[in-house]
Amino acid sequence: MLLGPALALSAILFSIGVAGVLLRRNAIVLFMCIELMLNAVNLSFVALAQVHGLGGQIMVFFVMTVAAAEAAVGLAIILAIFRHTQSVDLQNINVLQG
Amino acid sequence: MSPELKGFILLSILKMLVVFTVVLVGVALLTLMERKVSAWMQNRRGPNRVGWAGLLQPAADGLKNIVKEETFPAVANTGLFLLAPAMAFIPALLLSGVIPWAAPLPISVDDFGEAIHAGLTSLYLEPTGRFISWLFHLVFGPVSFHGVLSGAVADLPVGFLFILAVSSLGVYGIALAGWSSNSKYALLGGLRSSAQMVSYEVAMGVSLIPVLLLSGNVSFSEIINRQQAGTWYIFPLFLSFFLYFVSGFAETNRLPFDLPEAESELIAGYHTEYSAMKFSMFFIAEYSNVVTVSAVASALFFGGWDVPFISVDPAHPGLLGTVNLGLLFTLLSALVMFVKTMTFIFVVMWIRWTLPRFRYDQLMALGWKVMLPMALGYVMIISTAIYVIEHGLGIESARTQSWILFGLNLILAYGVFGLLDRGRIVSGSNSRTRVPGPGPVAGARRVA
Amino acid sequence: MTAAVFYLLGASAIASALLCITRKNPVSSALWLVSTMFALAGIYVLLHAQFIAVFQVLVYAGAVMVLFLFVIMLLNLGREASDVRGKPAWALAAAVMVILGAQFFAVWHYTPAQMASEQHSGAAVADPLAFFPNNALAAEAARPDDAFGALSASLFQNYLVPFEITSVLLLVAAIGAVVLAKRRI
Amino acid sequence: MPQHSYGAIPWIGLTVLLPLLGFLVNGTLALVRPQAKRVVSLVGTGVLLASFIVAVLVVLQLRQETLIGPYTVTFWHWIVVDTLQIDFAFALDHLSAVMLLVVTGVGFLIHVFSVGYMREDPGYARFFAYLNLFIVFMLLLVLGSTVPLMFVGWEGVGLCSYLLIGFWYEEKANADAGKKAFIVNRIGDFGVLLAMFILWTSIHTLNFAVIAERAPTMLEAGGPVVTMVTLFLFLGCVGKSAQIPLYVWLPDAMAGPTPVSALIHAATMVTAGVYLVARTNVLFAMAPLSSTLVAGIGALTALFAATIGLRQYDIKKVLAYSTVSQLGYMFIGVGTGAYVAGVFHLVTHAFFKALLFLGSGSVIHAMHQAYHATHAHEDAQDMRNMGGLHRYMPWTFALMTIATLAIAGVPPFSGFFSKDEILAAAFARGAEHPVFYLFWGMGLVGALLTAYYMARLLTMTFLGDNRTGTAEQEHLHEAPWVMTAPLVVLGALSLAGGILNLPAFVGGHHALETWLDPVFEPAKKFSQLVMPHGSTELLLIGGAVVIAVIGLVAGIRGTLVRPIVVAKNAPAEMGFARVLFNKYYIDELYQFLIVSPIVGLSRLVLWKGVDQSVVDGFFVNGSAALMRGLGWLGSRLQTGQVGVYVILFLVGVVWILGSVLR
Repeated sequence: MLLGPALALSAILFSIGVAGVLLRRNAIVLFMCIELMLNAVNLSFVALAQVHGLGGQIMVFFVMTVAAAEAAVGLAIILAIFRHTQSVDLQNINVLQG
Repeated sequence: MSPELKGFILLSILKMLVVFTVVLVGVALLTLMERKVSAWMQNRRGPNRVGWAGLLQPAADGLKNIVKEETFPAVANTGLFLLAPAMAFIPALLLSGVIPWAAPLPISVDDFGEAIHAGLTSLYLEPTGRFISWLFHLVFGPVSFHGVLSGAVADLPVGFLFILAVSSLGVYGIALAGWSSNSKYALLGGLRSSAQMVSYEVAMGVSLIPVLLLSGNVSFSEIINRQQAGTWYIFPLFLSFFLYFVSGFAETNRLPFDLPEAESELIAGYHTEYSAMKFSMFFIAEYSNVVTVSAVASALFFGGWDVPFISVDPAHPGLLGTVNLGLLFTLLSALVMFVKTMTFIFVVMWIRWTLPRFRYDQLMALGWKVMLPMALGYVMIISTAIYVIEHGLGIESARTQSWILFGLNLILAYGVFGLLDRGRIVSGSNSRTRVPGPGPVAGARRVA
Repeated sequence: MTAAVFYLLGASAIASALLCITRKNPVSSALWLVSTMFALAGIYVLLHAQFIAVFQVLVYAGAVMVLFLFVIMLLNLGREASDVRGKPAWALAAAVMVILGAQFFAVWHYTPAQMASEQHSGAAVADPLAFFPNNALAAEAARPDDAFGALSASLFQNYLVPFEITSVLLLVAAIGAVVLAKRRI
Repeated sequence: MPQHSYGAIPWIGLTVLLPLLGFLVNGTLALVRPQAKRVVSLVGTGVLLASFIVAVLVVLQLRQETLIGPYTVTFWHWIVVDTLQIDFAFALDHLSAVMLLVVTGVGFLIHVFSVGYMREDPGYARFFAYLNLFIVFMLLLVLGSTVPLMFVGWEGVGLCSYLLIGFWYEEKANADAGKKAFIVNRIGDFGVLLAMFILWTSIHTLNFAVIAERAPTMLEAGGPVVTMVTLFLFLGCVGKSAQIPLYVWLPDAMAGPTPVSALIHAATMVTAGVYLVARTNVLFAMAPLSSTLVAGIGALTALFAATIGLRQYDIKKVLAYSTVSQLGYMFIGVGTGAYVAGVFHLVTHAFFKALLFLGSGSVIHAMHQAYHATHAHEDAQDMRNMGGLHRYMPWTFALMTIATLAIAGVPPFSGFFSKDEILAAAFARGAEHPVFYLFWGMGLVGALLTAYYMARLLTMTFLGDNRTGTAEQEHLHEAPWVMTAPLVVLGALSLAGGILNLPAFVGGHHALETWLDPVFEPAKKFSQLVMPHGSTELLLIGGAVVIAVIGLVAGIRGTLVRPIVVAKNAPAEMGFARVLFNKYYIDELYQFLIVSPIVGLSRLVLWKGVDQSVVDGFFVNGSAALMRGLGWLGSRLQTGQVGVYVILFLVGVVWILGSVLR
């Protein structure tokens, strides 16, 4: 079963992902931290699927798909930004300043 | 730990030892075979100095690689530089663990110590047998196994999906090797390989969907059983096989898709900076991948260990008869599997020494604009055809279904090859010079 | 034994994740993330989700992370100064981790038994598995030989529309990525 | 039991389908090949002829049937909501049969006339498309088995009326006249809708037959509900049939081509109101107050419009006011309870008024061609420019004379019988309610005026000396046969239309009354009308005839004695004549009382006040200003640094999670 430990692990991994987002300035690493968080969520889905039925596992499929789409588009954006600024450092990406 | 579980673990370890030994030794011998085949094709003799007909050449090469000096590039990322060969090597070998190399063997043993004792006694090794039996008991305690032993090290329920998943990891080794070497050539090789393998992985995965559709399962044992009951899938899914095999070339970085290595452009691509045993680990990985691709092709499309015309299922009698599973049959089936796999390995080598290398943009265009759409279209056609045959025509027999699909495949293959070829290869490479026409202009247009 | 393997994999996942966010080299970070994903794939197998495990390896490790690695290599990152922020950021990250972790641990108390009894208006439920309506499917999923069938049936019947929408999303993402990467913006 | 076959009755849908087909063909041609006039003429008139033949067959079959009550032909379920189920169905009874014949028959004749009249018009195909469409809607109105379906026809004819009034839309006056007709009619339609709603809530049906069945039992006779329903229905009739106070659109509607005036604004559409009252006769019979109001409005309109007609110079305007006046007579009839008389007058009026309009059309055609030949820009419709036309157009003159005698009520022409019956009925009702004597008196005066202005029209147009101009005289001639032939047919009908319902004293036996009896049977339970007999009857008839003759003679003499000045030199009218010439300044009054206040209110309060200052100023610009202010505040948070956003986001997440978890 391992439901409780799996959820705990998921919580820890998610927190680590969040911490990573706060800690890094590299846009690509930031993306990876987001992937880590998504993985953590997937883990809780799979863990709960044991109790609640296959819906959880199906949801993981969808999360994976969305993650793949997000990675593709996100990385393409980063490539485009890199062409502009020759950097993927978030501190150099602030044209959205209000 | 129950005796049954212990027996399972023990037998699995045995299988592992056998399979990995055979694969590693086989891979070593494949280097020799490659050189022999190339020599044969170029009308040479090939290696013939070490051992009889050069049979010990691989051993000599291995020895040389082990004792050679390990070189490190000056500003390489050391950790990743060391990690890369292992990351190429491990997934490649991991794959051989899930392929069914032989027919499943029914075993019913209550005590392995006793069984070994009995076996050795029959060979007149009475004291040795008793000693081994005693040792066995001392180490393992009671060990037993009742049931059918799979021909694979691990017969996973996820089957060839595991192959797809793990083979996609091979790219890490190559990409890391390219990046960590801190060399332009290596980096280019690494970049090329990661793009190429990710691209062709898609086509490969999609090309295997028709197999899944037809067998209704992904596990190797079930797919082989279906092929025994019906026909080998090469007949109903011929185009699928073609697509898979072409993608396989790209996945293993073999010619005509060996852009990541590309001696003449990138020196040796990602492993330019590698020497000695680390270099040979990349080599082993590559040959091991060739073995895997060939074995998977024979398992999915040529019935795996299935001996032609002989059936193990009384419900579907073979042309030459029906046999019971047993040690003899298992050995026979292993031989058959070996022959099939070797045939494909030979084809791989044959093609290497026949076709020239693609240009990189051609390679990507082929992957995304030809292979993938073709595979997707094929999935749609086959699924529609299966639905029509099963629900529209109401045909239940697997054999009849297969032959109808075979007919469909013939038509499709004619169209596809006609389209791909455009009068270049199938109709003969010299056909363009023989085009009847008013002059060179018309001929040029035809070539374009 | 399952529990032991789980804790081993879990520890490896946490360690890899921590290394992932602290390594200054993006390539190392990516590889540690791959390691985390492998550990998670192992955990999925333990949680009776073999297919999710395979797809985890196939999609995340085999495709998404390769893409990350590819981009990192293409931009030739990681050869310059570290991108890890300074001390205040560390403190902040640690604080957020602790707070969020604490909050999630509060959620962790929602065991199946507690959830079942809450849904059942307070009465204690002996076997939570018997209570949940989709229990039959869960049992189906636990049987390794037919897991694929049950999963696909669910995916292509109950979740057909989301599935199709996801495919459209993928198509849009593919086109978007091509357009973004191709043009000079 | 052998299945009873209803002969041609089930084919009744063809009468609508054929004109619809004609509309589609002609409409397509109008868009694709407007110059294909031959095809358009054949299709446009052919479908009407076919429709008329089908109608005749249907009515012949109806004569043989014995069943009382409408024959319903259902095509499909149209609106189905809960218990409300409205079928797309046609109901054929004796009343709708009469209307069916009138619409298709007179319609056919007018179509034929239009072939000649509109020959030179570039919008020829469009014109016939509209005419065919009008017939479709008119038949829907007549045959619809339910109020909503009838209302579709009701609105449809309004639409066609709008399209045809503004047929020559290049001139603003014509387009304005169309809009005026449309808008004024909306007021009446509003009444019909309200009546429909009340009917549904009170007796849960909108089917005419079921209404007639249920109303006597489910509604209180003379009660508020039935009075309200009938008043609202009558509001619709007032709009559609141009009664006081909503008559103003009809004279303006003369801006359309003359065949349109004949078909829509004289013979068919404007009588829809009379038809509606007759159709819902049970309801009106149950509401004496409403009936009295109907008769009163009718009488007032009959007299009022006739006075205006006295001093008009535009030949079509005279006929327009005459139509308003005659419609008033019909309402006196149906308001009095003499439904048969009302419908009878409707039919005869369709004949002679169509004839009058078409004859005037013929005259205008000739005048127009004469002016066109000499490139003069005079008014071809002004009677002051005519005179002595009997020399050039003897056929038209003869037929117009018949029509004038018919409308004036001279025996044995058709108008005599119908108008006389209405007046007799009003007189008879006077025994119950003395106010009906007043209506009778007004009708009588109206009849005198009618005879006068019709004689004036005839005299000014055809007698005396010609005032068109010396150069133009030689271009004046009779219209082609395609225009004259329908006139001859209509002339015959105007002459002999009376035999439809010949009274007993001349040897008839009230054929129409017998025919319509099943329809009006239920109404008789509520208001029995005892018609005068013997000497009273003869006295009334004699009086009416004398009045008509006096009016005619006075009209001819009064017009002949005074010299008439050509329109462009005419002096301004003086005294009361000026009031009449300007139609009692009613349009100006409406402009002053209704239109200007609404325009002023809209302009000053709604536009400048509400829209510009409140909506635009406060809500739109104000909210924009508010958002700009808030946005300025919010933009301080936009550092452009992702890290800052992440921190803010996380603070939010932690906060929300904390608040959820407690």
